[in-house]
Amino acid sequence: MNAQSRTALATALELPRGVREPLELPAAASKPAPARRRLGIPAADPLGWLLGPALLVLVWTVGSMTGVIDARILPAPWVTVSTAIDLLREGRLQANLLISAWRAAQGLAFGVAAGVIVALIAGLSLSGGYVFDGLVQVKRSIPTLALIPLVILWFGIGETMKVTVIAISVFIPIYLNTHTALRGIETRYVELAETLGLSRWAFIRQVVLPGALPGFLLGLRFAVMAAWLALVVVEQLNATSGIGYMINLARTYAQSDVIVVGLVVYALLGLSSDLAVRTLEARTLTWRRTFAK
Amino acid sequence: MNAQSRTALATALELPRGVREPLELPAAASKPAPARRRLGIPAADPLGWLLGPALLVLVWTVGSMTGVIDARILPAPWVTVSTAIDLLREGRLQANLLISAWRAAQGLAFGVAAGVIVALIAGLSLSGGYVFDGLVQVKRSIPTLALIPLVILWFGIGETMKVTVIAISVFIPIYLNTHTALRGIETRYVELAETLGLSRWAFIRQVVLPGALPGFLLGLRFAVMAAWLALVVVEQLNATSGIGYMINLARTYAQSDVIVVGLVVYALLGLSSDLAVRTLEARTLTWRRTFAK
Amino acid sequence: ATHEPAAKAAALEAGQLALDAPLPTRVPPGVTLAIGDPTTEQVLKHTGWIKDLPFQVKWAEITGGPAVTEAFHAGALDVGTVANIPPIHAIWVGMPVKMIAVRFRQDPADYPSFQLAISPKARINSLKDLRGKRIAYSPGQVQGEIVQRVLQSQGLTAKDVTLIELPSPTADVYVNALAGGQIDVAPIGSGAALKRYLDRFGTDGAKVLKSGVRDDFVTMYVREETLKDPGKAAALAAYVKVWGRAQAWINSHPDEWAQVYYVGDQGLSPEDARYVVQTNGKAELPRDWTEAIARQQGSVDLMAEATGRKPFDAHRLFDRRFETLSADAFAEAEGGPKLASR
Amino acid sequence: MSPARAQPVVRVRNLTRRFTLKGVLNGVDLDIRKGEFVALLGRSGCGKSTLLRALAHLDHEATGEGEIVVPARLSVVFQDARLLPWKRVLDNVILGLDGVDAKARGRQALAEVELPGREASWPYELSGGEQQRVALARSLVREPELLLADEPFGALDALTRIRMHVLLKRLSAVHNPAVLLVTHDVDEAIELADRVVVMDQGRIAADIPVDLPAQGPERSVRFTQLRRQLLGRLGVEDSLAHPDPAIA
Amino acid sequence: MSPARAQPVVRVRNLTRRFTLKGVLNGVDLDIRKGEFVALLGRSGCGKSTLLRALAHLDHEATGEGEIVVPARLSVVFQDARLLPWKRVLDNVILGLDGVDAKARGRQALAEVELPGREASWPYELSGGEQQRVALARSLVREPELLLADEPFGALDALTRIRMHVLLKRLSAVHNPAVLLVTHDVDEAIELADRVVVMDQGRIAADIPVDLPAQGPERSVRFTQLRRQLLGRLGVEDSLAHPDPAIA
Ligand SMILES: Nc1ncnc2c1ncn2[C@@H]1O[C@H](COP(=O)(O)OP(=O)(O)OP(=O)(O)O)[C@@H](O)[C@H]1O
Ligand SMILES: Nc1ncnc2c1ncn2[C@@H]1O[C@H](COP(=O)(O)OP(=O)(O)OP(=O)(O)O)[C@@H](O)[C@H]1O
Ligand SMILES: [Mg+2]
Ligand SMILES: [Mg+2]
Repeated sequence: MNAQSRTALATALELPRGVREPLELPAAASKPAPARRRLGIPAADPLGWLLGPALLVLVWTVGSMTGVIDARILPAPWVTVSTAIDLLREGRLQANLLISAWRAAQGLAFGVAAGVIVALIAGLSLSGGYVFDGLVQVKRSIPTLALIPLVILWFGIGETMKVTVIAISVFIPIYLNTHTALRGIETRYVELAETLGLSRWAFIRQVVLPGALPGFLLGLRFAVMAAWLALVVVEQLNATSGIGYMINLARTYAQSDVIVVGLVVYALLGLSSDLAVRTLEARTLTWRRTFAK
Repeated sequence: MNAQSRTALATALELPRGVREPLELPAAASKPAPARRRLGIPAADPLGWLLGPALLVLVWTVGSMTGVIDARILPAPWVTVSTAIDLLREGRLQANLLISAWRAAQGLAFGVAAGVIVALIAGLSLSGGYVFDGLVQVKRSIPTLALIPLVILWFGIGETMKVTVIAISVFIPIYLNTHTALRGIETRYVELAETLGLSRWAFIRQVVLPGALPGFLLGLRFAVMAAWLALVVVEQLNATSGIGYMINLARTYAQSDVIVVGLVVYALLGLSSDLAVRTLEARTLTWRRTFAK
Repeated sequence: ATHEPAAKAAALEAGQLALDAPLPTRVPPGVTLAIGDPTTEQVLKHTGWIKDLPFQVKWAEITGGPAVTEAFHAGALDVGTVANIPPIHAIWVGMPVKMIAVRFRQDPADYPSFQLAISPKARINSLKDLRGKRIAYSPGQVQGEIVQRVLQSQGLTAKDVTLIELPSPTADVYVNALAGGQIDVAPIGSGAALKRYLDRFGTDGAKVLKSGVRDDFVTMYVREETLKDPGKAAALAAYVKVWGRAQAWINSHPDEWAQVYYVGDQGLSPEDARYVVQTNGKAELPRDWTEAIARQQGSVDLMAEATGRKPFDAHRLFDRRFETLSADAFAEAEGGPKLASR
Repeated sequence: MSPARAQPVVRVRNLTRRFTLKGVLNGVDLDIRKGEFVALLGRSGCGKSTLLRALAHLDHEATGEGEIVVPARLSVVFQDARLLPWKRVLDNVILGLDGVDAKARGRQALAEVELPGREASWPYELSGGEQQRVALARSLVREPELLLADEPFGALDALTRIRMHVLLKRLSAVHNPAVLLVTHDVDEAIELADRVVVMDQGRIAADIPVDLPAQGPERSVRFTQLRRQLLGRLGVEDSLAHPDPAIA
Repeated sequence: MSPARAQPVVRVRNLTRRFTLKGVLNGVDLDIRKGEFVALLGRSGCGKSTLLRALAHLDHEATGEGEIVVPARLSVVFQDARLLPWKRVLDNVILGLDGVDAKARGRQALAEVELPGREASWPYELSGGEQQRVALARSLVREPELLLADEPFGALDALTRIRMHVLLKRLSAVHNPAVLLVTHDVDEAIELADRVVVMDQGRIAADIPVDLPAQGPERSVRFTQLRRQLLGRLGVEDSLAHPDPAIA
């Protein structure tokens, strides 16, 4: 008699392994083999990713309490909280956040639109690819900081400049991910579209955009973060407000408590906007059957 | 009689459309319909992407010659070339480049290795995902500049610190792209691996890594650029050499000609390292049948 | 060797040197200082004096207040060289520091560190025209203090002009913002950048005005923690003397200095280099810090008002045990003892 | 089913195709008239799909030459069902169709392939045979002048297959398209086609008109003859031809 | 081919599976003994693949219950060929095998499915039937105790199909695995199997042993009987059962 593997499946097949089967089969049970190894992983707990940040906060707290972490460099969590409360009470935090969020949103909107359009042009036509692809590489290999003087010249030092710089930072990951994703659409589907006589526009709408969506969404995750991070750069320039300005100012004055509040706010912003994109991902990519959703 | 489409195919089917057919079919030729529209695009000229940068140089040259571009702000190409020659003759450019390249290469190596390993841990196990995924999000939402004080604290102000900062910048895109790609591997293949009884290690080597390769390679394109760009930041800190240091120094003295040489070098570095990754891509992804290779 | 903040601090308790104890004169073997002072480093290397230092040095290319503060925090740096503002901020963020050397300029009115660059598009002919103009302002940097003092000198307040917050880690930002007419006035360091600005945009009407504000205060400062280490304290005493000699050498070798540092190390053209050295003027090391303390008190009060911090007595910023060390070495090298204080 | 004796709508002359070194088509000549139903038989890997792809102008990868004339409105049922995974079933069927009645037509086509009510399913929710039928519906709904079908019934059970045969015959009679059907089922070929073409060595090795009497015992005799002839062409000897010795 | 009268190696009791709302398996009971060859017939979409996936512990998406006992060393031929696109043919075949002789065994398996010399091809360079045969080779090379095959011959021409039947029979005789073969070809089922099982309404609707006499005219008579019986179970009436009226 061969090695046997047995599983009795409860209503939810994702029940943890090792649950006792309701039915017993004496003869077969005498030599039960381990259940076939599952290489795919079960659906993740939607809040599971909070574990990492929670651990981080724990380490921070314990480190601060035991003095392992030097409070002058990294103020303790409770100091951070009380600083944050002070800032909130003064109204500075909210005001800065609101202004920054508005800048980021505008830059994001323009950057995403431009990124997708240019990716389509460069991805769907040979000549578009020739013109734009190299240019984008040139652009993205030049440090933004070094571009600031030129940007100031062309776009001034007002809001336009700030939104433009954010949009440029957003553009790159959107372009690159969308472009790569759409060039990676399987030939099978392109052939199908050809035989169905799809117009170019229908092809873009029905095949290219949905097919490139996973790549675009990954680009969006980078882009959202890029928008927030660009604030730190642009809010050095002719700004008297904004979360980036707050951090910069605190840095010049070496106010580590304010800096840490800024960083925590950044972390929260990053986590929540990333969560938003991932939720969008889960909603729009229901058709995908992949290793782990 | 219906509309007819005719094509006569020369040895290379990629011949431009509109080439005259060798054979004539009088009756059918009376009402020739346009050849079926090809939605996929033919293989691109491997040097085609040079067109965009070439156009850029052209605009720059013409703009400088006609005075549309203010030479005081953006020096003319020939000035840039002669400055570059001077810098080369003095040996400054090569020396700086070499040092920077060594830093970038080390950072890249560590960052890529860490990115892939953590992506595997977080992607292939639930608990790994819980621990790392949120942490990486936190990390990537915090501005590198704001992290510098902590990095200095932990890694000093020497080379270790510089390589670490570069590695951290490299880590993020490698992690995120690899992680997303491997979670996006089609269930079909995971199931196949399960029924073949692949060990976890064989599963990683035979299914996960090659399946996630396209995503990893896109991550690598970001990572290589991130390594170069991080130089500008780290070479502000206790550096007396390097291409980033050279640009920073020139900015202090407002030497726009040297700055532009630096930016051109950056563009060339960016283009050539991106080209290297793409060549790698073309070599390793021969098995892919996609919209455009 | 200086990378062990907490542990070292504890270990020091035992053999610590009191902050008012006389400075030890002998440097024990094995002492290392991490020094962020690139110019002196160049002089010492060029002259070979570097071999005579009675201690080990780890040179660091770290300049500017925030970077030095960060490196101090990390215990990665012992000596910082900055303008007078960063030590004040250090006190405010709870990091006690002391200045161990002070440098002024001879004829500060003729050789200002910073001057006010005027945009070609701004109709400004003298400081009297500043009212209502857009002025680049970088809080926390010495450029910010200069702007405030200029306004003060003209009887203006921040409300009478438009202060545009624009930090200038590098000169090109201000130059381009001025050229593009985004701002009307910006303090730019005298030297290559300013020369370049005038060369390029002078024909369009770009000008430079002297600020009339003294901005020649350069200081060397250290953490009190460093001073409590007897070995390091002794090394510091030795270093400020060498530093004084180096300042004198720069004063007396302008052409050589231009060649060695600005051409050789910083990559300027010989012409630019000579210009920079010329506009830098001559250093002067005061043998008496009373004036320096008074000026520093003014800065403390001004910054306290600007940032809402508590003012403090500027005396606590100075370690007067070092007061004469550098100045005497300087004077000796300059050729005989001459009293430099006024 | 009665092919008009008109100009052929499909005209292939001396078609050659090769992949890198390997020649797959070595001079194929083929005519199909309007309304004519041609079945294409051949060994696995003999080049049937390659020929279909050439007719549909899809062989961007191969090199070769020859003359191809096909109607502009052609429709392909691929050997794999090739549904867009990101479109629900109905949207896959009406892909690229416009007009107000597209949805209604799509729904009807789905009903005809016996998948009523599956409009909102995702492709991954379908069984293999169901996917194949959606692909069939997608081709039929656009009423092509030329239908190129690459084993469209391969994954269907006997009953469903018969129903699909009936459907295809009915639609052919209405819209009168030229049809080129690749199949491995000799009986299916004889049952459906006006002409059966056998490929071998990259050429058309046999071109056999299906001249079945309408009814009666003669029909059955001719059917058996034809099957034997075709199986012979495919290399299957009589003794192997059918597991059922009654037929051999 | 002679099933040992031993303990069944596959034991399924009261297996139910549903997708969201739709019940697909409604209480399947099935035993397969060591060395027994069982063919599974059923309408398109009746749940054959679902049953196979349940046996292979692959139905992570469905919900349901019931008891399943299968040997640990099982091997699946999926309905789609499911070759890893990034592995060349030989590497696909020997995927997960180790040992020095893996390559040699893989090469031999490829030769057996009539694809000698295609070791270094990429999957996309294969025709539909060639891909299917590579998948078959991949399953056979690991000599499983239970072979689950989901229409493994669907894309093969008559001759190749017959050769594959011979191969499968030969290998079965040597290694004596339990086999569950999904097919739509009733003749194939009778020809290969010891027992034919028909699914309907999510249950085993018929379980018919194939008791063909070894040779002679009785064999042919029984064959025809069995075919008629099975087709009847599948809903195909006699008059429709075969396009060739000689058989009906
Ligand atoms: N892209 C390709 N590159 C190289 N060889 C190819 C390619 N596509 C097909 N071939 C080869 O060309 C031959 C013909 O393939 P084709 O798909 O036309 O066969 P087929 O007659 O459709 O077979 P089947 O009935 O198995 O589907 C096969 O031997 C196949 O391996
Ligand atoms: N993931 C799924 N979600 C929802 N319904 C599904 C899913 N997979 C299969 N089904 C449905 O379950 C039923 C049985 O599917 P299954 O694949 O088992 O059929 P089958 O018998 O293999 O058919 P075929 O012969 O056409 O391959 C079908 O109606 C199918 O639409
Ligand atoms: Mg084929
Ligand atoms: Mg199935």
